[in-house]
Amino acid sequence: MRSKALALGLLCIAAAAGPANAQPAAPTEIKIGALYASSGPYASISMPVFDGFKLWVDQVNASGGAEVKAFGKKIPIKLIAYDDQSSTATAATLYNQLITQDHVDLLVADSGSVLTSVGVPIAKEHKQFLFDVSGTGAAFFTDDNPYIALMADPVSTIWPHYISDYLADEGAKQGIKTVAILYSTNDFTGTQAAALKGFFERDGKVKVVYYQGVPTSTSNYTVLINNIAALNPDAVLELGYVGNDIAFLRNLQDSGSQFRFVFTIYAGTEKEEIEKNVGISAMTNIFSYVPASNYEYTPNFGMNLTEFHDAWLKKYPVGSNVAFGANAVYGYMAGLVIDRTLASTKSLDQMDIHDAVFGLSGQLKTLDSTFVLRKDGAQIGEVTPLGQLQPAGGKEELDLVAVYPPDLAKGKAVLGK
Amino acid sequence: MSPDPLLNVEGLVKRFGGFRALDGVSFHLNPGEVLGLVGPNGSGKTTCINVICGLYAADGGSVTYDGRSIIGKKSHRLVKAGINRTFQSPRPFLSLTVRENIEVAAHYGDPRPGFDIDALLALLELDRYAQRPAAELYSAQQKTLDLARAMATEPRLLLVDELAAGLNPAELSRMADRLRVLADGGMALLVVEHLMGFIDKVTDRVVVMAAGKEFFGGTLADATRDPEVIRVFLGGGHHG
Amino acid sequence: MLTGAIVAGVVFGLYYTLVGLGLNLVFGVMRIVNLAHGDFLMLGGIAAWWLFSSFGLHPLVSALLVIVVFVLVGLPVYYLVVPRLLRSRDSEMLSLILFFGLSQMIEAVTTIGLGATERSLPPRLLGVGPMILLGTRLPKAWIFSAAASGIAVLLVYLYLYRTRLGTLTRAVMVSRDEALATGIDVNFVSAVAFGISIALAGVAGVFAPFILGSITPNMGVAINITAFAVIVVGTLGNPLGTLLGGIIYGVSLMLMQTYLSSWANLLPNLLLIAVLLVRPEGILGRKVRRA
Amino acid sequence: MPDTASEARNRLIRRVVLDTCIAAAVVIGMGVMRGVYSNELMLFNFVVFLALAQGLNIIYGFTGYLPFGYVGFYGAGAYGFSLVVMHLHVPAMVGMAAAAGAALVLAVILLPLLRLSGAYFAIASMAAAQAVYEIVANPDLENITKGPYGVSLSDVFAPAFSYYTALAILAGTLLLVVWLRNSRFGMSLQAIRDDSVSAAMAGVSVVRGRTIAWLLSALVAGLVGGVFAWHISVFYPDTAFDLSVSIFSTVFLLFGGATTLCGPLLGVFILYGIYNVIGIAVPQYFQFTYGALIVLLVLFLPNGLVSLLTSRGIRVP
Repeated sequence: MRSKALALGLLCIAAAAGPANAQPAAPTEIKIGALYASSGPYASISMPVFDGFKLWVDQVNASGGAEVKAFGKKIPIKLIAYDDQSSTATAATLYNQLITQDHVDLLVADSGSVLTSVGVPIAKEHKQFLFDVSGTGAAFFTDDNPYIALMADPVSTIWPHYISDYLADEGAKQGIKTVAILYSTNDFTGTQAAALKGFFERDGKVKVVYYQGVPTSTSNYTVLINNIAALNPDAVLELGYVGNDIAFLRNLQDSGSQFRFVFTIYAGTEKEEIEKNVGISAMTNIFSYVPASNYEYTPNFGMNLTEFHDAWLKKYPVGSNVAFGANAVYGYMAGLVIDRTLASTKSLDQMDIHDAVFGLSGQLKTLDSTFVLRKDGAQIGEVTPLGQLQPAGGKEELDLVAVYPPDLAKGKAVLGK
Repeated sequence: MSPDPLLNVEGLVKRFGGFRALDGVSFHLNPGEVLGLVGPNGSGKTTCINVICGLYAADGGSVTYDGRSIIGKKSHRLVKAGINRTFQSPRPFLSLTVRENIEVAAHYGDPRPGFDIDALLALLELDRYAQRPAAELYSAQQKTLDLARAMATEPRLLLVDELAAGLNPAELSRMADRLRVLADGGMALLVVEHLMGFIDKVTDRVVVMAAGKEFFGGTLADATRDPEVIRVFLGGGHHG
Repeated sequence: MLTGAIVAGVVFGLYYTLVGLGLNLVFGVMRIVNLAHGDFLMLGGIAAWWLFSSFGLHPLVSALLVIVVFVLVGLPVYYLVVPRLLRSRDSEMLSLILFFGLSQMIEAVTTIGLGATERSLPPRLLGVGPMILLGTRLPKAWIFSAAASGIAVLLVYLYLYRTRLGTLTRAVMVSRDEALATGIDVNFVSAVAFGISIALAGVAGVFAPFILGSITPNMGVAINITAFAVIVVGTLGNPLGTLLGGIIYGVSLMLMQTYLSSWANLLPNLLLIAVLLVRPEGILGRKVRRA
Repeated sequence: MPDTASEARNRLIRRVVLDTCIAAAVVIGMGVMRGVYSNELMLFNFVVFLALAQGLNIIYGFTGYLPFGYVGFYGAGAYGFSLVVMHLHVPAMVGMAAAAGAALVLAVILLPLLRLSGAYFAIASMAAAQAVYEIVANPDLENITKGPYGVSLSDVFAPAFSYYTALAILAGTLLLVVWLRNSRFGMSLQAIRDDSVSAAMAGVSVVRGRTIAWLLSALVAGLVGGVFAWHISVFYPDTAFDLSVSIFSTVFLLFGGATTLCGPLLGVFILYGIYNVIGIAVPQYFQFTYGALIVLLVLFLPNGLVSLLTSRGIRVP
């Protein structure tokens, strides 16, 4: 009661002080706080995200600023970004710094679950809305926390369902009966593996004959591949980070073992980087997710993939040490969400921002497909079609061709003998 | 010979790998007596001290102190029971002050209540350096500090390992006097030493060792006339 | 599966012998722990990547070049740091900290210069496809790396036991003070050993893309722990014991991967602790326990 | 000038008063700062490292053992806290007791490591911390530890309460160090560090002294780990067992100067202060600067900042 009275009083004073219907004075800039990791284990996913995000910021500022509905004009963006160097302790301090010292209007998390995790309770505690770019940890999204939404990456359990759908549907028809799942024991790949195992068991079409976790730091798979080969499964799914996939694909080729269906996450998601490291031949006919960086969605806002890739290459020419890939798209995508949020939010109040972000759900279509939020903030709209790295017209090139589900497919899957 | 010696060493054996550093040494020591342990380098004198004070575990034989076996007892327990030692090269606590060096020993070494640290420092002429870190002392002063640290635990048996080495004649003579005073007060001393003059001045009796065994016991004067002793010292190629 | 794991383990372990060999040589001669060893390994890998991508140099050629350059780099690093370090009160302990600092510097410079992404060499350079060894299919690159490791061990053996400088090196390993007293130029002998050690790390780095998949600036720390486990198991200070340490490590890792895969990373740690506690002198060595 | 027992006693009293005042100033200062400066987590991290550097001081400064794996106790504390809070739904204070218990149990298990010397001990303790991490983070134990998927403790989240608890832990740790610096027991530990054989010959039980120091040191890290888990409430095993926790604490301790009360405090305030100022401004060069600082420190100032004074015969509290 008292606070209401107080607020009313303040309103009266404000009304008396200024013109009757005036908005609060428009700020000279919109402060966006962000973290990135320039070194350490998460640098290789964090830097492309950050560079993608910066690309958006520069573009917006070049056009005179972001359209902010609350003030009815364009306001330049000031990006306050700190380097957490992949350390969660540092990241926690820096999230706090952005909120309490820099008083940023919008807070963007570092990429990946580990560096996002420490920001979640801090943002909630300070009632600051967190734009979670790609921290997919299931524990982040709870109904009692309105201060978070996942921008670009779907939650881990959503990712893999097209794999199991494909194998249970097309695969089973073509005689795939057994599957081996080898995963790295971390939040991201572990949850996907567990989800996949659940799907296979639920569908009952394909039998899981091998299900093993290995430490994320595993750098050689020769014996593991030999062990899997001894069980003679039709399909092999290896779920790991970039380094794992590089080692796995190299070892798989070296081992000479053949499986009818082989899946890795990053063969497609970070196709350029994997290609540089394992070569074309080790990747031919490997299945993978088709990330937004390899699939032309039709956006209703922002650049499409080709335009974005061109803009990227202009800003970060080849040789500038930043790999183009899905993470770059995610960073840009987070910018697009922020762009639309500012264009629709009633004020910079964090709950209004929450409402504005959730208001975009189902409406916003970008180069990263449709943005849909579950009510706890988890991303469920972005889809990850199953793709296959098939030889392109020229011999020395691979195309990541979406092969499943049928409505998104651009080609047909080729199963090994 | 007094009926019950303070220390009785019987057939003591200590091996390092295949090497028998002590090969069945036997001797005894009475309260108030100073026993010299002499022999060429490598004859096992220091090893003998190290076993008695609990630094090394014996591989055979017996050591009784005050009528009880002390084989296998930890060093700090033996210190509390009244056995202490000095080292060939002094080993004070370099980062502590002289006074603190003594305080540690006086606190943990269980001397009688009311033990007077200041008196001990004055007695050994260390009082002037009491507040200096031990690291700043000269070698001779550090040796004195070593002795003071041992004395702060009020030992009944003191094992003295080559105290004389590195001291000048004046310091040497003062050290000898101090050890005699201690013995006259009832302390038993086992003195390992190369300097025969020092041994002569301090000891009542000597045990001569070679190759981990004792082979002579008696006064130093007798020892110097013993042909076997002469052969060992001169023929062994090592000279003390 | 059992024979497969053992055969693969021996071959894989031979590579880890190469990884640990230099670290152990430095420890044997200088009684210091080079915590930047893994970072020199990383630099070797980066060098091979750069030489290949810029000049198309084959990694086996790069390996020879790396040896020469790294020995030359090792000498000044030694003279800048080690003699002063060895004069300090607790050089063994301080070396851990000092070289950790160096490792941070190397990682930082590499990250600033090259970014944090994975780098590798095309697998085809060392031959594609498997080789059959005792019924087990192994990558050709493994065989190459194991062979390189074998050659390195042989050369280190020949150096230590068949050359004058090697004899002096062994004298320094037995006792630095006595070697100094007999008039040996201990610093020069040690500097050469340090250079050789860095070169061995560099060569291991050249093969790293083929064994470990890729090279990243921050890979050093993990390599160090494993390398330390290998040399402790195979006797610290005895470079040739590293052969045994590497093989034991390789075989047990492969057995773990086969039968208890998610626990495989526990292995180097447990092996290290167990050996230190049960037999701190290593399988071949002398006592290091505190009195 | 001869030094007598009564002078020594007076000097001791003066020292204890001075040391306690310094400790109190730090604790009160950090308490007041919370009201002045709003980046609470940065302050909290300061408190964490102040306590950890002193905890490490207990074992390294006073006994000469440098555990590279000190973070193992911190992680054990964090998970001790989290496990009882998650599974038994007990209040946070019970969790803190569990944190202390977990660290102590780990310390007892690792007691045999004290038989190792110097670098062997340092590396073995690091391997031990890694081993604990591998166990905690193993997905096979997901039902117990949540494996690699991280811990969420939103039920007990209480930033203010946990901050003051951390301050209390810091206060206790500082008093512990004051006691060690001025007590016979602390003196006996330094005696052991200087020369364990001589220490035994002074009647000091070497094993007992080292064991107590080891347990106290582990207890501090365990409590700090527990309060960290409480304060931060969402974390992954990588966070709780981050090796840089050990490394930072070690560098702070060495930079300031071990065995003193002020050394580690200076180390944290100066270096972590620089880290937070420069680290934010020019991060890419920070790791390099830090590494270079470590190298120069070891080469030119191995006994830390305080040795600039102590080497001139001036006692630093």
